[in-house]
Amino acid sequence: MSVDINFMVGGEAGQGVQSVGFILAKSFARGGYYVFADQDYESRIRGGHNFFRVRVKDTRVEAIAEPVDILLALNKESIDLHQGELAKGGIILFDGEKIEDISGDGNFFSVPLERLAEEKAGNKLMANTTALGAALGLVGYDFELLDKVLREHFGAGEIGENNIKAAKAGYEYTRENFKRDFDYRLSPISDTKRMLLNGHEAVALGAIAAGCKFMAGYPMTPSTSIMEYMAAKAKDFDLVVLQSEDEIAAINMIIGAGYAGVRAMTATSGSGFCLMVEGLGLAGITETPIVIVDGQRPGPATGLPTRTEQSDLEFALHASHGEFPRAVLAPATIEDAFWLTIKAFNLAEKYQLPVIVLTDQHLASSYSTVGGFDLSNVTIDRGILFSPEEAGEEYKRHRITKSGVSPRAFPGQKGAQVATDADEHDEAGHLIEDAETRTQMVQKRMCKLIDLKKEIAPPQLYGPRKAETILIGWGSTCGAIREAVDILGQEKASVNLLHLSELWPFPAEVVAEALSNARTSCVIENNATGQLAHLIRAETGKEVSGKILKYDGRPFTPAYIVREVKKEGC
Amino acid sequence: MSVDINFMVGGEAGQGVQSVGFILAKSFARGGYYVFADQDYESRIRGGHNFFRVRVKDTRVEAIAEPVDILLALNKESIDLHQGELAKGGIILFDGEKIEDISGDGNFFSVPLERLAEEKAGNKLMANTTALGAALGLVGYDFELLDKVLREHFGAGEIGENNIKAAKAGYEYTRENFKRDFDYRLSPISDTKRMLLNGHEAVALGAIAAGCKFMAGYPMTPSTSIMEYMAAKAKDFDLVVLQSEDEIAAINMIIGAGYAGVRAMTATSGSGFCLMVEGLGLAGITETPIVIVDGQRPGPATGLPTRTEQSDLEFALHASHGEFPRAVLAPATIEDAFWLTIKAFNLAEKYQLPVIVLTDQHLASSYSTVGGFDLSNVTIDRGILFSPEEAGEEYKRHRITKSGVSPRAFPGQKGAQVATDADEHDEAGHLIEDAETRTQMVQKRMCKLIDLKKEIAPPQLYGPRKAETILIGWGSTCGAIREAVDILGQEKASVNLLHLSELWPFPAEVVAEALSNARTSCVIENNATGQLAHLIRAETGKEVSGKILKYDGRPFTPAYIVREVKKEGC
Amino acid sequence: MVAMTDYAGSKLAWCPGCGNFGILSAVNKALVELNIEPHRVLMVSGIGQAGKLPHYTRCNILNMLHGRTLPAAAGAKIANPELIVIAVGGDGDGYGEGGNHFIHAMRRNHDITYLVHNNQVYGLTKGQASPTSDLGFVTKTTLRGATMPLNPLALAIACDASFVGRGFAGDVEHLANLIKMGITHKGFAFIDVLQPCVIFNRKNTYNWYRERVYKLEEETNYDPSNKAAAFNKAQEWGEQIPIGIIYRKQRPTFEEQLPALDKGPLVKQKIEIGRIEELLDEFL
Amino acid sequence: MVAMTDYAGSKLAWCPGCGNFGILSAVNKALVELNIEPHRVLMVSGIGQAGKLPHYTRCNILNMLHGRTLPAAAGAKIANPELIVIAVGGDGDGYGEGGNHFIHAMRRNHDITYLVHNNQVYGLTKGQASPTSDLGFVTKTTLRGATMPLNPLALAIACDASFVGRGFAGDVEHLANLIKMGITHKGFAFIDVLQPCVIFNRKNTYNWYRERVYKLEEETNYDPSNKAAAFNKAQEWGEQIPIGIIYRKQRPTFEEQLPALDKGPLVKQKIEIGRIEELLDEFL
Ligand SMILES: Cc1ncc(C[n+]2csc(CCOP(=O)(O)OP(=O)(O)O)c2C)c(N)n1
Ligand SMILES: Cc1ncc(C[n+]2csc(CCOP(=O)(O)OP(=O)(O)O)c2C)c(N)n1
Ligand code: SF4
Ligand code: SF4
Ligand SMILES: [Mg+2]
Ligand SMILES: [Mg+2]
Repeated sequence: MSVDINFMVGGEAGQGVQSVGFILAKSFARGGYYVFADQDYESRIRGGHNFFRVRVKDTRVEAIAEPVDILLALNKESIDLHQGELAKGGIILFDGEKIEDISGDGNFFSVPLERLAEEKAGNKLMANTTALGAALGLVGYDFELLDKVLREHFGAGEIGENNIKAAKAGYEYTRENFKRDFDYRLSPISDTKRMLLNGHEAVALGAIAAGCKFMAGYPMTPSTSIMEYMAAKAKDFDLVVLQSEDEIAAINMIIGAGYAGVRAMTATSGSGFCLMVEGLGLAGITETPIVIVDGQRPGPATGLPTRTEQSDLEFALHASHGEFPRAVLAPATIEDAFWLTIKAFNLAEKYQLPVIVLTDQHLASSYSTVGGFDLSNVTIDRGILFSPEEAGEEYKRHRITKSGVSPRAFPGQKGAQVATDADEHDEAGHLIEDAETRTQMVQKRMCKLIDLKKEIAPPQLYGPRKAETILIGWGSTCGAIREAVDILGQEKASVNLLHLSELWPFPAEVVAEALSNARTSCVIENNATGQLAHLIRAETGKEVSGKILKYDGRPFTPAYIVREVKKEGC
Repeated sequence: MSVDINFMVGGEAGQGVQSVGFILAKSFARGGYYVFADQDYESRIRGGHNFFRVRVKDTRVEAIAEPVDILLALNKESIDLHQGELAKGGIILFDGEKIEDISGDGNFFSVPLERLAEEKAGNKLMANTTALGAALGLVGYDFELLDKVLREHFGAGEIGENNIKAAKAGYEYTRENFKRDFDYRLSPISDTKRMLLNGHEAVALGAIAAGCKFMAGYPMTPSTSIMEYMAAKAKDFDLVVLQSEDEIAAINMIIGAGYAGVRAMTATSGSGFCLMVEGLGLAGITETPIVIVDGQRPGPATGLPTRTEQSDLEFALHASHGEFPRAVLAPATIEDAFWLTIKAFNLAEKYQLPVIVLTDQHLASSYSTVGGFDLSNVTIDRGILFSPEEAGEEYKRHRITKSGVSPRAFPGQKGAQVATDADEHDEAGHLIEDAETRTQMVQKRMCKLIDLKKEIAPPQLYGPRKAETILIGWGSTCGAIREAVDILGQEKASVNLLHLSELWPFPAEVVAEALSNARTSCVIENNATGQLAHLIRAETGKEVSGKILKYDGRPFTPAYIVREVKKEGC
Repeated sequence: MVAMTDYAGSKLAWCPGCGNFGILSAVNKALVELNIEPHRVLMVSGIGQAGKLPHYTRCNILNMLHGRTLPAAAGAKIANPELIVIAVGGDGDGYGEGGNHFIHAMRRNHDITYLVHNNQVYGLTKGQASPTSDLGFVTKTTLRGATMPLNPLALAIACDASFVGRGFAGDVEHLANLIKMGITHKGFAFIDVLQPCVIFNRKNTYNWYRERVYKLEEETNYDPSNKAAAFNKAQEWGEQIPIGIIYRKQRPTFEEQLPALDKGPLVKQKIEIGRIEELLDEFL
Repeated sequence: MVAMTDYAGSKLAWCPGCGNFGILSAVNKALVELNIEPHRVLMVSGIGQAGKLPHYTRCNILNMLHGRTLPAAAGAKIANPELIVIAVGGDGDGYGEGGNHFIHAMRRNHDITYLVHNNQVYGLTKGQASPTSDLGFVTKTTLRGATMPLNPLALAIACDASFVGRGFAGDVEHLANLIKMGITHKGFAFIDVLQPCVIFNRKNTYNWYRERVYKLEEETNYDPSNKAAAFNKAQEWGEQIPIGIIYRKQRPTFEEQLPALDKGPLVKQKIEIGRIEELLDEFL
């Protein structure tokens, strides 16, 4: 029998939903399970309603699933809001001494959470940890694993000890009281070590692995986490992380650092990215390598600050006035986020241009178990460097070459004046007015796209090599669509998936061919206009036959996609 | 015999090239001629090389032409640089006492400009006015007309009088000395009054006519002229013109004013527009009417500050994160600039969204004779307004309606709380977190595109209704392409033009049909990537067969287009 | 008569105990005591916890982008000077993202009131350092402590803001009074409000502030019209923190220097197309 | 020994008589007198007439966007603190478009020198008012006269800039000296330079400045370490305009507080992939 069980922790902001959810996920990961977890929270610090879903499987999992098997309701609202999402026979674990008037669907398992926390840990605020213990007790999980995770999370001191007591109380309560009512068991299955991390942790790790030494940014959900992770590691890894006065400063700071020869990045979300687009063009004309992470969220403007969307694709492709080459990558999975971030730095330096990494709130804050990153696969390619001692020739920062790439020197080296300009300039970097030089310089820059395009990995087909219907997605929706393809395949539908995570330069040929092979096609996008569909048509002339679009700020689930694919009849 | 004669005034910045050229153009316009004039100048205040071309015809003219008939060379460099552009038998008018070592092509007519200016006007700096007089003397034009224009330009005082003396000296000199060498005559042909104005004056006039009462902007070539024109009229026309600290302030100021119920605009160029894109999205989500003029110039970044390009099209279409409706207009001619600016304000208020007007340096600073604007054709459509006294119901700024347009109330009215938010909000304008409201609000906003699209005038065909080759252009290139079509037509080529000046929502059906009717098609764009071609493919699936692209910062001439069309074989 | 109930707005989303509640009370109290009907007031706010304030009242609301309150407030005031325009934002919003607008709006002296909820931290984004975080303040982005803070009052005086005040969210009475003076002041009235954030700022707490604040009104020989004295006063931080009016100077507002407004608010002026003819003629 | 010829750059595009020539001479003179080789210098400039200066020297050049000199200068300095970083821009560039960076760069105290060519007008865009245009200065965008100017020195002192000076383009000797002190100063050295624009500013001419400027060094009892005195001094404008060092204070630079730089410039540090293993393990 295979395991696939969904936990949901619900409560208000400030009740510790996030840490309960995370510890739950971590405990299962430690027991050899595959885990995928996502977070849903409001743009407020206390109150409101948040939830954290943890899906536990004994095989690879890359998406959340719909019916909830066990709901840990830290308040009444969580019951009211999520009762309807329960699987048949689904369980609601709640504090019957605090929450009254319970009715409706679900097997209600009441645990005196606050009282136990108060009694055993001397702090009723630890009721959430008690709930955590209760949940694990219910499925008979190994308490030792939880004990360890709690110790790591809360520290070895008193707080840690008390949390363990609180958890233990809940654990024992459910073991004793509900043994007979609930006999589903989840035991650790192996001691395989897998990492549990979220998408923005993966980006930050990728950046550090790529040798990024300078990060400047301005806080903005969901990308603040990248800056915070890197700041935490700054001392140990010789990074500089600077919280700037605004996003304009951030991008111009990394341009200064990139020009000076250091791998540099910034991370923001749509609003902040808007403020960076003039700098983006500056990186374009000065041929300065920089990496920008745009963690997308629903727009326009402030939109829904803590939710997810994929609506900055066309903006990222065309942002900034004038024309210059750029690369746009959109990690499909948490693993991808690590590798594509490294690739972003390599492309930026090799082709001396800005690279945009499009993530989104869903990818940023979802956790998944990852086998590990084989660091021997990490390559650092800084592109062609010029060293004045060896070259012995006059240095020209923007020398015209066949590939369009000019050898880079860094300021500070004797024998090389490194000059560049936001104005159109000559090879030496001085501003010009004449038509010929202008034309040459535009061509020099644009022709970098030829080689750059060869670096783009072709999008991969998932599912059968040939199918009647091809689904097309990009970025963070990958896991959900793949699972939908699996489900549809089991139902004997002829469906496959072409998923793009390297979007610009656009792999037009592969996409066109894949489209030709299918009878119907359908994009699946977390936006309202079908931006990938528009791009596909612009680049291949082909119109997809269907669009499954979602723009309510919530991520896709496999089941949602399956339903929509059936409905669309594609 | 038809008249078609090209003057060019060349000299360095500070020598008065601009005023000589303008007065020349004005004098001919006053004599009943059609005039088209353009300017070429560097990004500096003194020195370098500038020129001003004035084409004079007895029939409608909307583009510059290539060979120069009469070159007024205010310095030696002008001869060196432009000798090669002279028509057969073309004339160079210069000061032989200052410029020596003359050789090469051209009929050299030396006039002691500085000496005459010194002798007759007591100021050798007026040599440029002397050159002006000399040029008009050469073609035997009516001095009275020049006299009047000079008086208007320099005022009735001493400076005016001296300029007239300087001009007179030049006029008489050429009349006396070159009567026999040059017998081409240009006399006033009628006293039909035509306006002579440039593209940004037309935009500013359009804005004032449309009832724009507030303009905020930050200086940026080529759009500063709009702000300066409006500032000059502020007192008389009850406008407020505010030079802000930066472009971010400018757009947010007009959002404040637009929200408060006043027609408001800003004007900038690419760099400044970059800084406005976050505000653009804010206007989108708050449904605030605003008009933004982006006077394009070569990018990226600072690029070529005083030159022309059409490279912000795709950026304008996709600028700002998230999705919201907008309109993008790109005046094709100076007349168009007036009417489309008015339309921009009407669309902005009727659909409560941002409207972007794309001009460029070429349109902005080229002058042309215009028959006049029939003000009885001006309509002011402020869209649906809500008046609390009459409506007697609770006011909701973002009420969901079938058309997506909610009646507008302005703050300050008793009985209507006017609330809106950069965050996603409910009908009343208060921020929300739930999926349903979000979905409804996105749909409400996006569905405005349905009616908005109906407002877009279909692009007009120029030339034969059916032709083998269809040329496709947008914005300021219209005049040059039309003339190219005429020339090709005379040469019996089967060519016509589909020219777009209302670009978004995109008139896909008309474009698709026009493309279907032709064997080959070719876009003509002042950019390097063929942005319109990309847009056409995205919107119609059709790929144009050719692209004539120019990105050296200089405008197209009809002859250039003719040559390229023949070369491309399209 | 306007009453507090006239200003009751939508459900609050601040944390229990947050200093913002005090500011909200003070704002409403000031408006009620000045007997200003809600529809005459426009509140323009930024993004952040502070920026939510207008939604909790019942006046007109323009909730802007992060950092962009002041330009929009100025634009709206120019469009309709009859509106009482109050701009509201956080310290990150106003002194970080919006710093440039801040100094220029003061210089131009728009006739608006500007309240900055200065909790010395980024609240809504969960606790990063703000431009006013105390030197050495440790956050997730400043693990080795925040750099030298900005001194908003000194900055305002350097920009010759025509009204510079500081209030404390823990003293609603005093703050309401200050806001009343700000609203009735002709010109840019800037009020920095010390606002405890009970979640992310465990240093500058109610107690911390309470132990330090003292009222300038009670200092007999303090003269807020003396710029030099005001600048010195603005340097006080640490043991002693002055609240009240730090600096005040009468100078022409931006709006009163606009001839276009002589005929009344722009929003009420008719669009007269006919008169454009004059302009067209100039091009003949 | 470094000589003036080492700094000779490309053809100049300023107007004859422009104050920028004096500034250029002073910059080169300062660098030569400090015996700094051009390759050790990075000049970061904005867009405007002032922004062209670096092209007329021979050091490394990063000519940025309008208003964005300071962030890039800071980024480059952090990447390679061995560079002598000089930021150059106009008054519009630095106090208008770049105002926010200005106040925050001073607050953080990056170890760079910042020269503002203050011609009190927008030169390159042909004569609009700038944030420092004198009150009432008439331009095509301010037909009724410019609004209250910004006082950059007062602003700098309010931000506790660690070195605040003013020079005059008409006194190359004095200016070169000031620049030398700025370059050798550890921390943010801000120098506002009075720069006649002979084309668009017919008010603040060489003569106008000459009649007014006086050297603070010659005032025996002026103490630039006294903040209050400096603030008062910064108010002087009109009849008497002080030049020289207005304010100076030693405080830690941003860069020296970065532990990552202890091992040398970032640009020279190796990328050690191996060590990442430690980080990955934390997620197990
Ligand atoms: C352009 C932009 N950058 C960043 C953000 C994210 N953001 C939202 S609120 C905030 C800071 C809040 O701090 P503050 O202004 O002090 O307000 P508080 O929450 O403390 O009241 C930030 C950085 C944004 N919405 N827009
Ligand atoms: C974002 C942006 N806005 C506007 C401009 C246009 N612009 C170029 S230089 C300049 C102002 C120049 O004034 P200042 O900085 O004082 O320099 P100066 O020419 O007087 O030395 C402006 C507004 C620009 N290049 N970029
Ligand atoms: S996080 Fe701080 S500022 Fe925000 S509501 Fe809570 S207590 Fe107030
Ligand atoms: S316009 Fe003024 S600032 Fe610019 S170069 Fe000429 S004199 Fe100098
Ligand atoms: Mg704050
Ligand atoms: Mg200037």
